[in-house]
Amino acid sequence: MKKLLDDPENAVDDSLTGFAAAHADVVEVHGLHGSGPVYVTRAGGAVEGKVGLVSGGGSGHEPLHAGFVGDGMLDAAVPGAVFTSPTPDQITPAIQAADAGRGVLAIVKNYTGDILNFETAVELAEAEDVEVATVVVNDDVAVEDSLYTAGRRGVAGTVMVEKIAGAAAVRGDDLAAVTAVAEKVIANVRSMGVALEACTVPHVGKPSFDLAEGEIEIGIGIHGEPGRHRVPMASATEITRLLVDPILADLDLAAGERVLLFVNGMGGTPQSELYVVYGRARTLLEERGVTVARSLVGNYVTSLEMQGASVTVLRLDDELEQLWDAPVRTAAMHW
Amino acid sequence: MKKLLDDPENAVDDSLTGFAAAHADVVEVHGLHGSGPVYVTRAGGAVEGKVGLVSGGGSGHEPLHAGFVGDGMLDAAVPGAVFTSPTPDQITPAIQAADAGRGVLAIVKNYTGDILNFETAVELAEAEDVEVATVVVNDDVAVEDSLYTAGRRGVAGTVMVEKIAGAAAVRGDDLAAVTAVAEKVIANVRSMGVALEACTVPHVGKPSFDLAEGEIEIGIGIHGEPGRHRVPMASATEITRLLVDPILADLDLAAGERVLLFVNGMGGTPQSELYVVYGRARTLLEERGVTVARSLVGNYVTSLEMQGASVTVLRLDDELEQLWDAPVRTAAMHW
Amino acid sequence: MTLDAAWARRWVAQAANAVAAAKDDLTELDRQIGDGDHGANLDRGFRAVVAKLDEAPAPDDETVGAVLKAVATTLMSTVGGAAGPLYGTAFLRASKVTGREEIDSSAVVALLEAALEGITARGHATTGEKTMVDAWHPAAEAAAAADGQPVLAVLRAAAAAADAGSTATIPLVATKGRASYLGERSAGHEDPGARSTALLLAAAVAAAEEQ
Amino acid sequence: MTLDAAWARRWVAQAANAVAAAKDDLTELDRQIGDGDHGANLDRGFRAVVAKLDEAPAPDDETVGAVLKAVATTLMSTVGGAAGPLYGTAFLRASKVTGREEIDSSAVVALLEAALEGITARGHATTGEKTMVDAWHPAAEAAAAADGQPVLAVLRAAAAAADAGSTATIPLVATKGRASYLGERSAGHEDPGARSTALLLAAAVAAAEEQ
Ligand SMILES: Nc1ncnc2c1ncn2[C@@H]1O[C@H](COP(=O)(O)OP(=O)(O)O)[C@@H](O)[C@H]1O
Ligand SMILES: Nc1ncnc2c1ncn2[C@@H]1O[C@H](COP(=O)(O)OP(=O)(O)O)[C@@H](O)[C@H]1O
Ligand SMILES: [Mg+2]
Ligand SMILES: [Mg+2]
Ligand SMILES: [Mg+2]
Ligand SMILES: [Mg+2]
Repeated sequence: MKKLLDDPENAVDDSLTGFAAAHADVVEVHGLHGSGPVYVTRAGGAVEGKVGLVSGGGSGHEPLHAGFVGDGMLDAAVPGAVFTSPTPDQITPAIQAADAGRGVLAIVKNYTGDILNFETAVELAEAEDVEVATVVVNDDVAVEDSLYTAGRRGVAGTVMVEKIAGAAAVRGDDLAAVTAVAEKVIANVRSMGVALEACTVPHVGKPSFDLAEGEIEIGIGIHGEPGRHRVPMASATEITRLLVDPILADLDLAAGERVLLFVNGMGGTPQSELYVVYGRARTLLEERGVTVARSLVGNYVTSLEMQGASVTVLRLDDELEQLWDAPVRTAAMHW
Repeated sequence: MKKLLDDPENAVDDSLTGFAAAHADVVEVHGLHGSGPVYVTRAGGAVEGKVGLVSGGGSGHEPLHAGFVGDGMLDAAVPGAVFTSPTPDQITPAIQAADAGRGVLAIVKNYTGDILNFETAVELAEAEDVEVATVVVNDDVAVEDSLYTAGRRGVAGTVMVEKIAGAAAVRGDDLAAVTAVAEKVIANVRSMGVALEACTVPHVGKPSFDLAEGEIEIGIGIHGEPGRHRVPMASATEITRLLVDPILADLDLAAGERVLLFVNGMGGTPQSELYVVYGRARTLLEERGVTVARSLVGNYVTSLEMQGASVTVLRLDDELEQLWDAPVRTAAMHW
Repeated sequence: MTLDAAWARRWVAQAANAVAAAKDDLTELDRQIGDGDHGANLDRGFRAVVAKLDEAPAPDDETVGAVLKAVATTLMSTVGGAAGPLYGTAFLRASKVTGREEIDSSAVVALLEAALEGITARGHATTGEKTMVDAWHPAAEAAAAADGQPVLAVLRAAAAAADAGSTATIPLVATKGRASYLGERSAGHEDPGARSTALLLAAAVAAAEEQ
Repeated sequence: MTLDAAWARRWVAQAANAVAAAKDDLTELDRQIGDGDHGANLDRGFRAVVAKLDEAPAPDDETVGAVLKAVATTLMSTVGGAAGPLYGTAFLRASKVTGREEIDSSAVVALLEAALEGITARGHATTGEKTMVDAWHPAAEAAAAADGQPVLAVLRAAAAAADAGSTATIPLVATKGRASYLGERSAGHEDPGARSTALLLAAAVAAAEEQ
């Protein structure tokens, strides 16, 4: 394992220290270096008159979530240890910091650990008289959704939920309305990912799974877990089809519909390859008569230095388009 | 080699096709798929009354240069084959397309191939009555600058030259003035890089150099060339010092000066590690009494999926700060 | 023989040692079917628990429940992931039925049943889903079956059942927790949370044997 | 014996075959001390040259110079990198001194000298800097020394000198081109451009031998 780190145990703290210094105009990082539980808020604190937005999860997915704290998106983010949900004593103060009196929406990715820790944290925040609503993002079509399983995972579609709900909050929506917008995004966003190479968690020191030279993992999550199945290495066109087909099957898009197409890099794949996948995915959508009205390509929800990508499709309507286009000013997303 | 590509020979074309589709509001890609020599211009063409800016070089450094075409930065970019300078028949039409009558500045990274191909292209453009000035970026302190060598390479500091000269052109500067601003940036920007793992050129199919498990390359360029020397793997703090010390020695910064600190990822290193390096580099600068007034952290000048990073320091003055802060709207840089 | 707060503290110390020793093994189990952090998470948590308990000297009238409550809150705020809230809740519920200075074998049964109830209340898993429930459930059952026997025998029965329950997760297909994402590919691997449960109960036995 | 445009076309064909066959070797040389694209770049270029020359039938009065000019412009617009403009200029200069239907041994000497001058005018390298100049320079010198002998002998002398010159780059420390960035680490490797020069001149010999 070769990484630009000092003590692997302090990797998250050291990285957040640099992040805080580089983006002091946008964010404030609390509780670093043992001075209390770690969480990140927008510089200047909660925005008067606006519903607050909080998200969080394990670290290692940068820029998610701290990179999305700022005007038009999140008010606070809670980074756990690498690939490990944060704890309630981090989440609760983040929720409190995000509250400006109109309540807080907690955006949680669907993992048992995230759900359980947010549940406790929300209870504690409510006990401090903060009104909290929770939405659970579960966009990963690799995982079958069933009453008898943990359900679909929350992956790259989380960016769309955070951006669009963030814009709804800026628009002045109340907590119920912001929550409804977030739920609309969740209902209409689906993702699927592939890994060409695994990643290595700093304090573990070896790859999260072992892939042979000619093999790839289809249907991976974002925590270095193995995927749904392993297939022989294939062309970008073939791999993209393996990602897009299940999304289309699940979203049931009709010709004439408009979508946002998001190709997300897992961290170690160059941009040039992401654009190849984007081009192929776009063609598959257009062959169905679907219009790609908005696009995003880049490393937004990563798994450390994993090589691979995911494709996310969000069904758009006028409202979602407008909220997507609304200004945003965070460390990692800016327009 | 596992890459998200179809035919490696078409990798650059396929990637540019996706890029063009994803960013049709910002750029136009010319000459793809054998319909002529390839180059990229801003959507809508040259801006009336503004000096044009053109840059180019081998592909594989994305988002450089095409990702920096747009308002406030480049008017055209010329992508060669992977790590191979583009040819004059690509560069000349790009220069012509960037010309709105006030002349064009060509920003060339200091490599024999880039210099030679731009030289010929500029001659041809001048024969078509375009006024052209050329600046050569040579920020890499890993390479000794001497009359008897090819001189220092142009690496990540190119982003600063393109951004700041681009803002000067928007400000209304004439060709001589834009050139002078670019030269000022070049005179004050220095970089140094490290590779933890090499990259693999698609049509070569094996790593550009071979590194043992415990070794890293210090003083690498951006074309997968080996570096100046190979050292044992070390901590982020130690590695950052190996990058920052030669920069400081060369830039001769005095206490009280203000700088822009840029930590650039080579493509395969996660953002979290870049922020660790950023934090360490910032500390080293601050220990000298230097103020970090502006920051940039991310993958801007890459070497495919190479693991590693470079540190760039630009000495600032009021003018450079203002030009850096000026609005920019490109695929890869936006504020 | 009854168990007192000193036993609870020894349990914690034994558990911390056992988790530290098994850290890499637990992580490797989690790497196979999860995200490879279970060992590191628990180790971080139990080191924090030991530090917390070492901070202040125990009051003379310390109860078993007070120790278990400190374990619970510390695990909740330091472990994260799924295991943090699950073990946290388990110890919290256990602390509520053991608010005495000395506990007998029936109280040990109640402790294990409360822990199990806490875990299923939070995680909504039942037996056979390849989770730590597959270790806690047989442990609580075996303890109940041994009720009335000496506490050491009750604990030993529980620990043995947890160990067997954990081993029995190997062929299962996970339907809860992160391993469930693997579907059929989760079969053939032992559940890390079930294994760590077996370690914790073995530590409880060792702590009682020292008495 | 003199050389005509048909020889020049056979030269191109032989060169293209030689480059295609040596593509991986040239790339490997460039990978050691450069950026690993020299083989691919030249192969792309010579395939384009062959295609260009195949496009239209040769006019009856085609000159050697006309063929070399087509080579020059095609290499310039398809090879890129350092080698594209350097080889392009070499062939362009060579074309200017060979604008005849038949060329004799003195013209071959002039061709090689013009090529060398083109390369040094563009690249500002002299001998001993570990570049293609270290193959072209001895080639032009050897040709001049053999001036007056039959053309085939002149070409053979040039090709042999280029080959030896290329081999002699191995111990050199590069001070021009991309290999110069390696400093001392560039010693111990053959320069890819010098090697490709030796291949091109060997192809010229083979094309003349066919006549
Ligand atoms: N719903 C659940 N009910 C009971 N136990 C669960 C549940 N989900 C996960 N677990 C347990 O948690 C263990 C994983 O813990 P850990 O690796 O620390 O958390 P994470 O899965 O968040 O990385 C699993 O091995 C399993 O025993
Ligand atoms: N200044 C120069 N003068 C002469 N030849 C040069 C010069 N610079 C580079 N070369 C030649 O070019 C070769 C490299 O060509 P190539 O790999 O195609 O270009 P690049 O270095 O741009 O990747 C070197 O091996 C060397 O022979
Ligand atoms: Mg985890
Ligand atoms: Mg090259
Ligand atoms: Mg885990
Ligand atoms: Mg080369």
